[in-house]
Amino acid sequence: MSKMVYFDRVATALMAKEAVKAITEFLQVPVGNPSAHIHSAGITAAKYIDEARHKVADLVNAKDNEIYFTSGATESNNLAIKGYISGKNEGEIIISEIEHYSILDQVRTLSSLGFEIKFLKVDRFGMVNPDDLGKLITSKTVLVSVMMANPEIGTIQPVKELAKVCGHKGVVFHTDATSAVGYIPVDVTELGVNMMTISSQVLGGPMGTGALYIDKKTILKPIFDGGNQERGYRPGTENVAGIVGFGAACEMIKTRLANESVRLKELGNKLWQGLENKVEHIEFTGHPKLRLPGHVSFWHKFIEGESLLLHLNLKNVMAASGSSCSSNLKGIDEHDLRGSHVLTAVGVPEEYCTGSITFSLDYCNTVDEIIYVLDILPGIVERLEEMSPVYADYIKKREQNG
Amino acid sequence: MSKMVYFDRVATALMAKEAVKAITEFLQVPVGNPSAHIHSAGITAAKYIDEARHKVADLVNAKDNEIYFTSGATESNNLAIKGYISGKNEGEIIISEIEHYSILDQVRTLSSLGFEIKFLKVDRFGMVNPDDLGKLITSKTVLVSVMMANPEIGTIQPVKELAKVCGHKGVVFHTDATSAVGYIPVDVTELGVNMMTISSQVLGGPMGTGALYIDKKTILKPIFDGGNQERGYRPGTENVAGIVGFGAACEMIKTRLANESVRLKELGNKLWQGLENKVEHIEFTGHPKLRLPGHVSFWHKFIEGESLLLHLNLKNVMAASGSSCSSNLKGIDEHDLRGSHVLTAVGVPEEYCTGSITFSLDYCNTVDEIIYVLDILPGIVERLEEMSPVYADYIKKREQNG
Amino acid sequence: MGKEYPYSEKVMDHFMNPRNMGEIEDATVVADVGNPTCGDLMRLYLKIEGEVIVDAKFKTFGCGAAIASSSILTEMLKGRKIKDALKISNEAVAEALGGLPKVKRHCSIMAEEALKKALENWKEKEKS
Amino acid sequence: MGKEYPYSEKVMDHFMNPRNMGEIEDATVVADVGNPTCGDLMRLYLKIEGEVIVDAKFKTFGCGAAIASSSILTEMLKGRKIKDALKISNEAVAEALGGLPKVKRHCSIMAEEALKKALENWKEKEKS
Ligand SMILES: Cc1ncc(COP(=O)(O)O)c(C=O)c1O
Ligand SMILES: Cc1ncc(COP(=O)(O)O)c(C=O)c1O
Repeated sequence: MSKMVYFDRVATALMAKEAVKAITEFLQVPVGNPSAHIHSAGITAAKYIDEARHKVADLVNAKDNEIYFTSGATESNNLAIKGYISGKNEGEIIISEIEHYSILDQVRTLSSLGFEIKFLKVDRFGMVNPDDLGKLITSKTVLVSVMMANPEIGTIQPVKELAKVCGHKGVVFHTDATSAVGYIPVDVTELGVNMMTISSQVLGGPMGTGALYIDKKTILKPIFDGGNQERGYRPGTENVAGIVGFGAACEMIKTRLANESVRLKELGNKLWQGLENKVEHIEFTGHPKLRLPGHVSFWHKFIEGESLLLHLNLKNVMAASGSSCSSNLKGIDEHDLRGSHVLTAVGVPEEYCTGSITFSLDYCNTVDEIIYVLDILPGIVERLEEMSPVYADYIKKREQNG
Repeated sequence: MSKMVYFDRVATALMAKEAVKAITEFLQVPVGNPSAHIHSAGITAAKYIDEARHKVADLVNAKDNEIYFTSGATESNNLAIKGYISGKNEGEIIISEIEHYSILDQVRTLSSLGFEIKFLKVDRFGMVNPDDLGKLITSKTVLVSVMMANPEIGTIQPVKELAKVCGHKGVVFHTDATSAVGYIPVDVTELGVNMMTISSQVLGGPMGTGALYIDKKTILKPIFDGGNQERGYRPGTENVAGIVGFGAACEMIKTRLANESVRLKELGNKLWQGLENKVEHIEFTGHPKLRLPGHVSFWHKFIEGESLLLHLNLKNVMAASGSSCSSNLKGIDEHDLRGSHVLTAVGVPEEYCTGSITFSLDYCNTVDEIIYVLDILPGIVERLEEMSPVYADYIKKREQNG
Repeated sequence: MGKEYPYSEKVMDHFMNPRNMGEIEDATVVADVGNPTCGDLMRLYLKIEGEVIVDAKFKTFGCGAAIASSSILTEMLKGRKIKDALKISNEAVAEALGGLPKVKRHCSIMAEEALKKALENWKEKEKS
Repeated sequence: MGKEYPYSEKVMDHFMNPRNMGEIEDATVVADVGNPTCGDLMRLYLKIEGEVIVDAKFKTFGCGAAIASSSILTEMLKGRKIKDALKISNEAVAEALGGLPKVKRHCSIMAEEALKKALENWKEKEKS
């Protein structure tokens, strides 16, 4: 394929043309600082932000004034936890064991500051159990955070039930919906969450922008000191162009979501079945049904993930090893290479935990691309199996056993 | 004038066409997440960031790996102070009394956490004295932060001398160069600062991106927990489009800076002299010579600033009351309207501290615009004087005294 | 002309074309009120005949909202009976302007205070 | 074809076209080394005659850098005297590849370890 086949939406979707258009047009408008409330150039910038805010709110059925723009999901997650915990000195925090580093590393720090951290376990499909959450919560629990969908293994959590458990016990509930909003319908009111992280780039907006939904009952402190932007929750001049693109992508997704999630599901199923039929020795990860549409993840018993990805890339197919951190080639030392805690949590043996493959599809992807990938993959796998001492041992053993 | 006359660069310069072009072109390139180091789409994004980093570094004569991208000056200032203080429990911090809120509000918080805060005084021109700094530093001093140029009154501080004082005493020195980089030549190596905040939007790049220069001796902790981006100092997927525009603006400015600062200085002088000749009862603020080129700031004894700005805006001239916070019309209550601590510090009477005017010019501005503003301003002033009870009293008194 | 304004159309209109701006040479009462938060100062002139405010003028040093509040207040006062004028609240002033930004509510309060002060001054004067 | 690669040209070349991949049926020694950080496993086959490595092959389960390190190591070994082979360091392996990302240095270390282990095995064998 001469065209790039892009299967890495969970890391970043290719930008939606609607978002590109909105930003490109915005860049032609001479605007000032949105906090310059006195002059037209500033007010114009502020209006762009207000419009985008409305579009983001609309996608998740929030009120406009419950949406706070940030520089992305990492910041939203940090604002949710640090912002809520700020001023408290102790208490219990519960998170699932498969959270993103931007949640996981925070609670590690909090644990050293005197908070007790409890981990909500997942089953082999990566699914948490609301009953387990009910049992973990005590009178000391201050905050629960469980992601809506896992980017690496695709599993979608029962967020509504989790929020209900928290609601009953009067505990604030945050969900990191980075990999969910734009993929599946998300309605904050129906879900009953108190805070929710939203990412722009996963739904076709630009990278480096995002939002935190915060309901009116939940009070935070900002992470940054400074101006009054985002009603004081997020000081600093806004990334206006980014926000405009984020809004445009939300608007686009909203109209297409219903159809797209069906279409993506079909594509995903086709890919899954094709892999099952054509490639031996693979194990799928995540929940077989309750998963992101168009998301297929697996590991191969005898092949390391990166080398598979490199070969795919040589054939113009871009996919990911579940977490981009585990393929962090620019780290300072080996400590920056982290095996996936998500795979470990669902029971994948340690040595494969840098080796899983995630295909995550997008509204740009077509059935031809699925066919193409299913065409080239067996050859790549064969080549790497031939190179693998583990595979050689397996064959020898199989021959010995007749 | 039918064209907008934009005199509010210290809040945000109009975007340079080079930055608009770079972003527009970048948006046409299909890129992935720059942390997806395995596939071409990710690597391409990372290369864009590297190139921009080089351009930013080049503008301030830093090494590429001393530049850390952030979401803007507020975050850079927070990273510099919070990141450096993190893990310490006490000590003295020295800042000037005319810092931006993103510095000032931080030290207020730190003061409640057990740090001692000392304020470096400014003279009536808004200038600090390096000798005073030498006297303030003790063995307990951990950090000094003094801005390079004040956006409200234009005064440029003797940063090199301040850095030298800190260097001798072994104290880390940060400078908020938001309003300086791109306006005047800035060379971190020659200045000898340890950390420096750089903003994109003041030099013609997009809003919502910035950088912190950190020399190799100075070790910080990140504010956010999460991934390994920006060598671990700033987790979170990068605002790639914003960074690309920031880089392009730096590259443009670098070639034009020498000529532009001369040209802006001349325009600024023309405006200053024109005001002096044509408008009675005004007082200029800031240093008459050691100030940002093209920056003219003043207050009027009998007229409130906002109403002057509103009239200017009606005639298509966009200018600012020194700090955009003091014109925060979207605040939640009156506490969000803050009089300017900068004006107070240079001795402007309290009642005028929401009323100063800052004209800050840009490479887009022309001499015709200066002439236009000097043309319309006397009429506006007269109209407002006529409405002013304070002016009426003044006239009465003058008449009584003959 | 810029396209976007920080205030509602009504506020902008009163700011640009303030009604009853100026002094009343033979005013019955004059009242000064000021709000240090904002450096505002409002001077209200009333001419009262019998129980009726027959003329009202103002001079104001202040922001757009302060000028507009002053202007609309004088409009509301002209021809009004004292006892009705006493019922004019800051909310009524703000409402008449089509609303004010939250942070500018003190401007309408200043208008109410100027009115109250002027009428108190008048009562004092009547008594003596 | 994608345009940008995560590794140097040389690494990519050795990854795509690994030299001496496979088994030596009548190898003098075989050594397995692995690095749990990365789930890598390298198996090195050497055929030694007198003091000279006459053939070297490998099988590797691992990332691009691990495969490339294995490949270039076997190239460096073929026809080399044992005492010279012993001098091959991980730095030499990485250098021969035109450099490796810092986080992937353990791959060249793995190559060195495989070599050392194979030669130790050989010494043991010679002794016995
Ligand atoms: C579930 C989840 N949360 C948060 C993040 C952080 O997003 P960002 O890097 O855009 O800040 C990611 C990114 O991969 C993610 O997958
Ligand atoms: C001197 C100075 N520092 C920091 C900032 C904060 O910049 P930003 O709002 O882009 O984060 C400003 C903004 O006005 C400023 O003038």
